[in-house]
Amino acid sequence: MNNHLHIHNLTKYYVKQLGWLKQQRICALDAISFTVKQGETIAVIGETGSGKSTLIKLIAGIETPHAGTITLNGLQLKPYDYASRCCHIRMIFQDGLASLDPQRTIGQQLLEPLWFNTRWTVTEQREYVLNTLQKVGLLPEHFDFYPHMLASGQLARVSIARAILLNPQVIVADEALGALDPSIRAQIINLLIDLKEEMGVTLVFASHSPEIVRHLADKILVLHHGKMIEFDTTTTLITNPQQSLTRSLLHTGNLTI
Amino acid sequence: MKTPLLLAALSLLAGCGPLELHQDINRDGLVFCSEGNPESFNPQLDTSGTTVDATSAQLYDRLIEYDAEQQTFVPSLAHKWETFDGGRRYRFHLRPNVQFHQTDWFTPTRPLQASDVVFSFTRWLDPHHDYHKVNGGQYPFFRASGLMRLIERVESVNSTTVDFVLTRVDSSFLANLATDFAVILSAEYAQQLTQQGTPELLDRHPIGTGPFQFIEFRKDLLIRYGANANYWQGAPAIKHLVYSITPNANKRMLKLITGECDVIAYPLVTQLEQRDYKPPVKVTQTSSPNIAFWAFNTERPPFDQALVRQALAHAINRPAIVQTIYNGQAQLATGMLPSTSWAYQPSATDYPYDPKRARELLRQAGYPNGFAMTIWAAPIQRVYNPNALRMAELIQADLAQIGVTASIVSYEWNTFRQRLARGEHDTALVGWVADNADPDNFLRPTLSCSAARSGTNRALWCDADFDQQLLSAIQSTDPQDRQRRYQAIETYVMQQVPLVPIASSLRFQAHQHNIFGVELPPYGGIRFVNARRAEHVPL
Amino acid sequence: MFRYSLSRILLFSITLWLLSIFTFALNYWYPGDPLTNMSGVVGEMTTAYQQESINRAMDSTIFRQYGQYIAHLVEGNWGISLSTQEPVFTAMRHHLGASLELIILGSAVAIVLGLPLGTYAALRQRQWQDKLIMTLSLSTYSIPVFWFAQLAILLFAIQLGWSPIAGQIHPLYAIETQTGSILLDIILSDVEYRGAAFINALQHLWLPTLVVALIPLTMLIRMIRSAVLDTLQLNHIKAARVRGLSDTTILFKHVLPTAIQPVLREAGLQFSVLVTNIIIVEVVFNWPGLGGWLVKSIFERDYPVLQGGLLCLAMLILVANFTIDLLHAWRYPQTRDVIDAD
Amino acid sequence: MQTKSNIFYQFRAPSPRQLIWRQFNDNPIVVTAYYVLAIIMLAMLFAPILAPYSPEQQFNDAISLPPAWHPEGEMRFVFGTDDLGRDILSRVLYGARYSLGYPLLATIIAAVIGITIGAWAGMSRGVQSSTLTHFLDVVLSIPSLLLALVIVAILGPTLHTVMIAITLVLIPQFIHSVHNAFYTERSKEYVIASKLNGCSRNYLLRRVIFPNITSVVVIQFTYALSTAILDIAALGFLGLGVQAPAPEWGTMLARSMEHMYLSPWSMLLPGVALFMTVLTINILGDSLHRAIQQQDR
Repeated sequence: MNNHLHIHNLTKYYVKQLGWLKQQRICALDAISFTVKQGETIAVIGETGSGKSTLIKLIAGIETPHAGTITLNGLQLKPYDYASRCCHIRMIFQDGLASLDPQRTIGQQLLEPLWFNTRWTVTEQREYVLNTLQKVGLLPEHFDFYPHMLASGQLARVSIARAILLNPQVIVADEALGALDPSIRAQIINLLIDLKEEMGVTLVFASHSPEIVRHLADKILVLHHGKMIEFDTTTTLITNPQQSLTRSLLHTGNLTI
Repeated sequence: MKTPLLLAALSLLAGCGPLELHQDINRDGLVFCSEGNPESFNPQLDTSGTTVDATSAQLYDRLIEYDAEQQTFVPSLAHKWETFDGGRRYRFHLRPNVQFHQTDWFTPTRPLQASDVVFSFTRWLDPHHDYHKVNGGQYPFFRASGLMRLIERVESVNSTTVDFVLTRVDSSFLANLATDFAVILSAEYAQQLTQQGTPELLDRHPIGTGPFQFIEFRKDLLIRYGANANYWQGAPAIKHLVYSITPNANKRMLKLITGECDVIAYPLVTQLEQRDYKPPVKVTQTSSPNIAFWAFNTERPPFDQALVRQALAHAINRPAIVQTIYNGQAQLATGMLPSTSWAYQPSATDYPYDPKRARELLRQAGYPNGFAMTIWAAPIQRVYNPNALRMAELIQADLAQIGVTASIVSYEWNTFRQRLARGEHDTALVGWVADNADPDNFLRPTLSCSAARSGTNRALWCDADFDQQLLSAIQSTDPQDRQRRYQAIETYVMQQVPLVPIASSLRFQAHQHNIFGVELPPYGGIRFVNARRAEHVPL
Repeated sequence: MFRYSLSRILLFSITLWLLSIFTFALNYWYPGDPLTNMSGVVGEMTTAYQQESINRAMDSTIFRQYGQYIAHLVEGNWGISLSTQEPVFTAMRHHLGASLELIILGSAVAIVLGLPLGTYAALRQRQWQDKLIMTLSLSTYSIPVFWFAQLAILLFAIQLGWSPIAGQIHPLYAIETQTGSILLDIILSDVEYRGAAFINALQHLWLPTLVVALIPLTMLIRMIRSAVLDTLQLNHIKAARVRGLSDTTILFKHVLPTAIQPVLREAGLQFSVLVTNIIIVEVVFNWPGLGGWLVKSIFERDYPVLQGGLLCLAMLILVANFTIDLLHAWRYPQTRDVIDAD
Repeated sequence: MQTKSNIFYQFRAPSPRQLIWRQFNDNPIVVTAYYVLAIIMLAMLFAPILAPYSPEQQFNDAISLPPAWHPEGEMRFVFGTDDLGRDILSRVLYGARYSLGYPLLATIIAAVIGITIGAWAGMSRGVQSSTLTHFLDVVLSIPSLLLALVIVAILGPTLHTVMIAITLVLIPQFIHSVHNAFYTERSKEYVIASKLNGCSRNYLLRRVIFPNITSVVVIQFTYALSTAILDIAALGFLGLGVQAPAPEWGTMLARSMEHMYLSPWSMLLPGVALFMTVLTINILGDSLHRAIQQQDR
């Protein structure tokens, strides 16, 4: 299916109050349009403050755009309509600990999306969560664990488990792997690749790390001050970038974390 | 660890300092800790003991005085008087050269004259007088005592002679003139105030002829008087007289012990007697014609039924009240008249403590399950009742036994009296201090119809039969006949019980050992004119 | 700073406005006649009442009545007392002076004692001195003020005789009331016994001041302790230590200035606790201040006085908070930016 | 504290709240406070069984009797009698209802109302400007006792009025703290994650956010309770609270002031009872606060 995820003219700005009536608009995203095919992996790169996070949040539905539309399979997604959006688009959070409720066990939180979006019985839901835990490389015991008892790698796996629970078509991630140790990061990247293969899911992620981008992405989207300055396949951009910024972003090596 | 350090510093502060200077100030001053704010600075306007204590004997003089020991009338502002027309006209000759107070706001240009006397009396006699309506226009004593109807007119014969013309012959006239309420004001001052357009100051910044003159009044805090250097009997020994207003009886007592007060009103005598004090405190007692009672508002149901009132009278344990509240320093009342009165006879009808009988009476009256009511209790002590609130609690507990739910109501003293006068209460714990020795003075101001109108009849009881009996009793001249008649009245009152008499108490006053000459006249008030502080008193 | 002050002033005015609406509405909620409650004029038939009714637009809309109410307030015409017939505003000024005297002296004592004690506790963290100070402060914080005041009177005034029982000064000292604050009045007066009067006033003053200071003191100790502990963790303090500065220098030059900042802010919000205590202490010590005046007016059903006392106390708290806010922003500019950024 | 070694042998791991509770229980002072409060509560509930006499029974033969250990005291009145011959111990036991029970009730009502409004305000958009927060700050700086006094002045001093006044006065405090807590909590990532899970608003409110602000609510509750107790006692002390003959502690203290010199013991028991109650509540609130702070570190 072509035009799987279509983003058109997406705009977002923040307002800064500068006095009683004076306001200044700070543009975070300026009329971004692009299209993603099913199963593709898109990396969003750019300097700090270029609007990477905003783009991811807009697609995930955390924030609402001031203009523009997001269309999935020809169906326009409405803001605030979490119930229908969450079956198609899921997000992997950057900070595993902060994105989990400290007061409830992993299992309880993983049951949550199923509880609201399926009509399965409790045992079925529980079974499915246990399966998913195994799928992301965790043990069934972890079902009864509290977030603070897990290591960062395990937390990342929980985040991934939560993202894939509802078999979404698109998964978005914002610096999901940035904070992990290199060894664990490798494991998680491999896990993501495996899952992608298995589920045929579209992945849109923002990252600082050129290695991850090169390793994972099919296409790269380069943002600069809220504007899309380049969008092409990874190979094209690595070998023949049009902008000097792209080059520097993709070749800074390990300096950015 | 902080406290001792601080205390050391502060005690140092308290210890040193020019104490001689403090003693200087102390020497010619006197602090009287009184129990409340006066309602006004003119006793014409108010009968409350607090107002009388604060004003009558200090700021003002009367035409004549009553000497309780000799039982005669003695000259005061009038140095002699005579009667004409068979006792319907009294002529008073005024003392010459009596000066009014000279203050910041008034300088008298002339001594006391007949016009001052005329002004002082016509103010309340004549409803059309310019000053009649000023500051409320209520003259409760004169209305309740019948003086308003007794005096036909007051005339000045010349500048030193005044004539009083009466409507009928009445032997109580002189006694009433000698009371604390018949004070003489300055007509010149009134004139000055009228010109200034501030007539209400007449009773707030008072001018009189008395031994002390007004300096300042700070509500809830103090009244400050200075000696009147030109007093016609000679300036008083005390130069500064301060009333420190301390409504809490216990605080008054403590202030006496710590030396903050020189004289206190209504001491808790029983408590004082239980302890020895470093600075010796002296307690004096005088007999006082007073009665504490529990008045029912007979205009309100169910208290309009005599049965209910009788039931409540039976319900309360009066001997226990006398024991607890007065510590036995009072006499259980059997009627309105105290045992010291010449007309006294124990009444035939009495109400012993009998809850069973009370319940039975209530059932007959149609309240088998009781009812709810309020007991109004004075917030401060009076001569007749050292602690009305406590008494109310005792009564509350007694009433609970017969199924009557009582709640206690109390306001600040002046508010309390105003509301009582408006009849907002169900029942009230109040009392009466007689202004003279006549038995009539116990009954007429507290229970007659005219007293119900003027607001001193707390039972709001108006019984034509009773009024008639009272009138015939006062018109009788034979003492034995009068005594019989008063007994009949007492019995009638006790049958109807518009109020339950509780006790009559002694009057006490406590002062520092080195204070002499504070006088408590038996019929109310307190006099500081002869008070002095002795320098060295052997302990 | 200017923009910050402006926004604070706006907020302050809005609060005052709401307060005035509240007190205006109270006149209608109290039992009795609204006009009497507002102005203290009694007797519906009298000319004074009718004149006042016209002045205050009582037959007009509620909005005009409110307008007149505000106009009267601003003019200083707060009605007359029902019990003394004296203007509320004049009486209020004297009572305010007496209350302010206690408040200022109490806060001063609290600061003078609280600052070193709190700092000391922080420096001796988890040692017995710290534990003692903290236990004491938690216990005193829980003492009901009226009970404590009674105990203090019993001990200092009656048993030891170090202090009189109540009042501002011995009543024989004829000090004219000008400000209401007794010490100021003595200084302003022209009586010959000023020295003796001043000492006598101090003897009366120290005990209520101490009682008033107690609760703010314990709060201050706790606040300063935790603020100092937090500050000691900061990097620039560690850096100063590494640089080899002496402990005293670090404490006075670096730790305390930083630690005061959150305390100042908290202290403003705790001002109301002080005022609560003032109300009770004034009643217990017969202090002629706003609190005792207000409580008495409730007993006397003297609504104009009650209104005056309420308005004055509330405004006192608002002004204090406002001042502390501005002071805080002036001293610590970074707060302004934080608030601006909201 | 998170490294409890036996964690894997347990059937269920302790939740963070349980951890706070455990740490809380490690402190002997807290445990003491806890038991003292429990004893006071029990004394309040079982006052009719424990009290030797009725609180209103007057013994005419035993007016102002000192406590039993005093040479003049009698064994039948352990803590002495008051000026009407009523047993002080019985009065203090019964008085706990007025001085602890009613404040507790007022606080619970205020908490329910305040939390509901606070949660609503915290969840709805628009009611979140900093101006509102500052404004609420300012309004709350008016002392609760002053507001209670005004309400009593309007409605007259009865038990009902005092209850209404105290409840009304406490509500804004709950709104304020709950609103603030909600406001900070709802922008946290785990709430967003739950939102993205498609949870209903109700679920989000009750099951996701609320368990995380319980500690704030509990601290606020202890604070409000001690305020309520002191305010009711202060009103009673000023004579504007619960009326006689109810044995409310503040009223008893006001009364004892009248006998301060001759019978100082009459201010002992009610004062100590009031002090202990407030102290234990403050200790519990304070330690809870500290336990949470420590966990956050």
